[in-house]
Amino acid sequence: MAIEVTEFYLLLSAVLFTLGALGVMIRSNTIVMFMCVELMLNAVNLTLVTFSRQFGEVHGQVFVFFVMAVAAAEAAVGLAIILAVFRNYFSIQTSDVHDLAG
Amino acid sequence: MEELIDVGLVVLKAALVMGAVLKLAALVTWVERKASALIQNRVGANRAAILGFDLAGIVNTLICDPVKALTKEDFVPKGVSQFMHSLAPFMGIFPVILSFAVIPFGPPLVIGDRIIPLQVAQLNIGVLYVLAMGSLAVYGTVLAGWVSNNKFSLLGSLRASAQMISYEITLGLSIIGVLALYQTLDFAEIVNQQSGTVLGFLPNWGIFMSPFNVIAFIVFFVSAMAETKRAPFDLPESESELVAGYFTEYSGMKFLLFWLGEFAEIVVASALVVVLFFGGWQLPWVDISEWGWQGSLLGTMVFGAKVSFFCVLQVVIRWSVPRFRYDQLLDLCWKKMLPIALVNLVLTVAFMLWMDG
Amino acid sequence: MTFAMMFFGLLTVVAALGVVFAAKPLNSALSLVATLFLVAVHFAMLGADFVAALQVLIYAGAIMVLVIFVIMLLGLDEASAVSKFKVPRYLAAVFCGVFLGLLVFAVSSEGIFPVGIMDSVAGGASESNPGSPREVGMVLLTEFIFPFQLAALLLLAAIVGAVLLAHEEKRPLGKGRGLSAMQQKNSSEEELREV
Amino acid sequence: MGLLEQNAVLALIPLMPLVGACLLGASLGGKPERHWQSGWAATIFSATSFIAAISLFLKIHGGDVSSIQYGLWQWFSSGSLSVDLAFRMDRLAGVMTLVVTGVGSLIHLYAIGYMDHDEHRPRFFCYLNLFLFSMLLLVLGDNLLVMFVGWEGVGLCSYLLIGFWFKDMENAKAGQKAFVVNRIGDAGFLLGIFTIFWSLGTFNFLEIENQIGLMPDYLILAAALLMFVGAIGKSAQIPLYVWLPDAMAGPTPVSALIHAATMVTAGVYMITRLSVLYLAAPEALAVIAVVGTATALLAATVALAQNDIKKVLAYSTVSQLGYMFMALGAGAFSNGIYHVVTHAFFKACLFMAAGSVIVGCHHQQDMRQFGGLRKSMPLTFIAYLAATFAITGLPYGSGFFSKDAILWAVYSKPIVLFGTEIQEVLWAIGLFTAFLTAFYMTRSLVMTFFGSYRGSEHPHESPWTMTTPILILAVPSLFFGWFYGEALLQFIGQWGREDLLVGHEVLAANPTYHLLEMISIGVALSGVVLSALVYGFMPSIVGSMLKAVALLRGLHAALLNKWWVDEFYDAVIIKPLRVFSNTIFTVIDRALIDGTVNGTGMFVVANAEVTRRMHNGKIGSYVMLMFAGMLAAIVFWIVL
Repeated sequence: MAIEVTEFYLLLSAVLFTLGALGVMIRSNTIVMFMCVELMLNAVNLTLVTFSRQFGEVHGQVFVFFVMAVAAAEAAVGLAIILAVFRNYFSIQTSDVHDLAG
Repeated sequence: MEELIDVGLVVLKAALVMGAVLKLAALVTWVERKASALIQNRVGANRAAILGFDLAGIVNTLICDPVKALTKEDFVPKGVSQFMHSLAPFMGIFPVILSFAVIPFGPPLVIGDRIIPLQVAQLNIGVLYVLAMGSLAVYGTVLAGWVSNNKFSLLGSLRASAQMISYEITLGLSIIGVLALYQTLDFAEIVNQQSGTVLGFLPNWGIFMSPFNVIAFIVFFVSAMAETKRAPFDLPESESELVAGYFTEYSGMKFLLFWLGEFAEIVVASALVVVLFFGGWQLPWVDISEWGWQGSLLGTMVFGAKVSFFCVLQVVIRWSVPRFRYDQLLDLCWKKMLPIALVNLVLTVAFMLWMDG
Repeated sequence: MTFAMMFFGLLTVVAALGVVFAAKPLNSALSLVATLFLVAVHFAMLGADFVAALQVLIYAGAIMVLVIFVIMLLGLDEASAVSKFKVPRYLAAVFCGVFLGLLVFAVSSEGIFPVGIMDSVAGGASESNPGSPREVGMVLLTEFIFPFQLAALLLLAAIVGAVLLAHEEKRPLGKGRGLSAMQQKNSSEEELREV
Repeated sequence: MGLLEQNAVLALIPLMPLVGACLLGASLGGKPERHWQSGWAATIFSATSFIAAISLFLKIHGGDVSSIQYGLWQWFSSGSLSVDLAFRMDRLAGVMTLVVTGVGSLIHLYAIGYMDHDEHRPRFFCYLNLFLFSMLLLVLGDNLLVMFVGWEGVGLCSYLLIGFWFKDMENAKAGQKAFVVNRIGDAGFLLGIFTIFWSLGTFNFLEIENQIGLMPDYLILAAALLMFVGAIGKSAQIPLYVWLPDAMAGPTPVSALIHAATMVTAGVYMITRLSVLYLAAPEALAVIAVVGTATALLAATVALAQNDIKKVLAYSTVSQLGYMFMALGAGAFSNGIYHVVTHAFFKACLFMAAGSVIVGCHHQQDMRQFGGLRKSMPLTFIAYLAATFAITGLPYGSGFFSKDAILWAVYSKPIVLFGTEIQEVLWAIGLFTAFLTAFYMTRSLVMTFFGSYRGSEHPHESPWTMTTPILILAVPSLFFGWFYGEALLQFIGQWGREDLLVGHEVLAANPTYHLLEMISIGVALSGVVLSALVYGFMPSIVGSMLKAVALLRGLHAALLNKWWVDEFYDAVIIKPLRVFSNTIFTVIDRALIDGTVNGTGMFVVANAEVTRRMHNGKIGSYVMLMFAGMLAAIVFWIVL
């Protein structure tokens, strides 16, 4: 029973993570890319909580807490960057922001 | 069989609470109209009557208004998603009602050997749960403003999102000290701890537990009022500036849902204040938890009375205080309430350490 | 593995698909809100009550509001599911497929990996997950007090950085597709400080 | 706790000059009208050091303790190697410390007067104090590494001070020459240190002394010879002596302090410090004796023909250092140190007197421009006379005792090189050198102070800050050997040869000794008289003789040009080295290394021209590449 639950959630988080990665790769809207990264983070969080349950330890959840803190910081800075980018390029499409193209 | 009874009881309690909250919210609308009339020295809702009885306007607000709203045209602006447009009011009221699930409204009811807690769900993270639901409430507002495709609505929802997120901080921070005193996040446990007296004569309510809890109460109450987006914090929907803010483009029952959600929020805020600071269903100086089903009944009534009091108080405040300017609103939150809440937290913890020796 | 888990798991995957494939950013965002909420439900089902509450409070309640706020502020709800550049999407899909396959094999420990994940966790200690605020808080504020403080510092730095980045110099805003410049500036800064 | 404090004073001895150097260094760029303070400050710091040294020396001299040790801290530690920054003062180090700080303080005082009106005085005194610190580190260090730091420190200070007036290209070149030549010696010294450490695993002197028996003979010989290379460089022996005469480009106090009294004797001190090592390698001792003797003779001959008063003294110093190495080579280390001490007195005195003359004659150094200065500079004359008396080895001057002891030590010990006993040859050469010494010193005395003044500027006596140190040093120059020579030899007897420790009276009873002493006195006396006759009464005879005899003319030219050693080095070493370096530069540096470097750059540029197309500015593709890399890593891990 326990193993099955763990396995199920690991698979679920694998799917979520892959979807997030796919989104980052194929979307060109920075905000959507940002959200896909959040999705990946959540997949990892799910894994952490699953293992936390499997081992009966609370450390995994503590780690999730820190991931959330980092995600919050990331959101603040990332969105501020998106704002700044928009202010300069009037767009947040990655296709429009390519000054560093080789 | 036992499980079935359990599930049935939960469903029953949920239905009961939901109905009660909605009824209470509707009642508050009546109170609002009558109280505002009283304050402004006019008569208030008195047109509709059944057999000549207008029941002081109850007929008008509780029967005629919903009927009118239901029969009105449900107007959706051009070029917006019908689905989103309909989703918004639901997302507004949904978390509000959900958050009532963890509020205990009476002492546990004992029937035979079955103990039925008068609370839909006893969570060990009750307080966090309510806060989380409160943070979800913003989506209805934001979504409504966005799908209205209307500058006034958009402005209103932008204002609302900033305001609600900001005041959520103080809402949460103000009660950390209190929660430290309770040492739990479980509402039932919190209410249980508020029996008896303190200093021999004061009821052992949250507000009397520490000299600084008055500060916490004021900050919490103000923040909760700001969360309900009502005057003096009604910037998102200020009629004189933004027509009706984020629900300008809503009509009929959807509009009523927003309206209802707002009043339900008042009820939730009042219930939270009561549970956290004013003893929940506890009657001062008397321990009613040992009284059996009579105690449960009495406790529920006490709780209702207390909640009603704070609902009325909010309505009175709403009609007495003028609206803030937007920068004043955020200043109040970030530059006054937040520091006060933090100082209060430090003071409360210091008090706890002092009490422990 | 209960029926509820399956049901909510399926919902989660559907919501995540919505995040990735929704044409409009706002729909993506709302899908993500749903996903996050559902993940919180999973957390709760796994016994991690505290983390579940935090998930809703922080992710759904704060971060996503911010995202939606920015979307609304910039008026960016143009449908643009596909990159204008011809990034070979099928290649990305192949990568992701391979990756997912690897992960699935890893989880089901079919002998591809040197150490199967499930083999290594099979001897897990208990099935009850200690996830109440008291338990998590106890560990957080004792064993992890230093990282905890560091996280606080990180957030402070993020706030300052966000304000600095979002702070607008005294020059005219572009053809603001959202709202008037003053309004945006005022609220956006206050908004970002929240996180 | 008295002992502890006493020991802490030991650290104070090198520390005071360091503090002085730091303070003076920090005051660089101060107001010119305050510059006069710098000299006094430096003098006070070195005098404090001297007083501290006396207090500790009395402790040892009284026999309370045989040595004083004080460790500051662990310098570094690596594996089994652990080196402490520690000091140790035994009898030998005590004597050296007293000489260094005592003579050093006097020279500081002298420099106040000498460097008056120089606009860079603070820098000068900063270097001077820094030198004192390095020298004390060298003397007091309780292990080879601390000594090496001091060794390099004095080299550095020597370089800085020789080139003190670096605006003159000649001075800067002289400084560089000293530095480069010293580096050759230092390399040998360092290799010697490595050899010892490799074999014994320690740098500590005491441990080296205790464990020397564990060292295989060939390593002992190698270490001894390598260390001797260091001594050759530092103490200006053949073939590395060429820097010392050029070093006279520095200010005269520097010549007196560094290039006469202290630094150049560091080699002697070092070999004495490691006497156990050298006693175990008689072949090395023989080499030292031969090198010392050869140096003494060569330098003395060159000194005969020099006209620059400082050059005369410089070659005289090289020659005297040769004597010291003769003593070391004969295994009479204490006699070497004895000569170091007396030499410090009279040579410092001579240099300072010469400096006084130079200042008095308005920076004229050519002896042909002097003459009759005894009237205008009586105090300087007295001191120069006394010091000359001492160095010529006339009876009962301090040089007489120390030099005769060396000659006797050489004569009385069989020195075997390649199976031949050569001690008598060495003795004879030493004796001849003594004659030469008497000759050229008297020559310089006569040319400077007697006769009539030949210069154009009006000479004048120097200020008291200059004459006082000279006169003070003149006293031990005359009387040190007479009163304290025996005591000193007994005091540091553990580094001496037992057969020499019996005392002067016992030795005098030996007829051979007596005879040799008489010969020595006669030789010295004849040198003085001959020189005085030639230069005092018949100055023209030299010129006419040179004209008359072609052989003498050639010899004189050779001497005047220092046997063309510098030219020889230039042709044999420097020029080929230049050519070789140039070849290396064009072939290896330009073509190979530069080509590689530039080629790398061009390769990167060419590469980037291709790979930059990967940076297309599309974040999605970056992410995809990253993801692909991650996948590749995972697959690689699995396949592994």
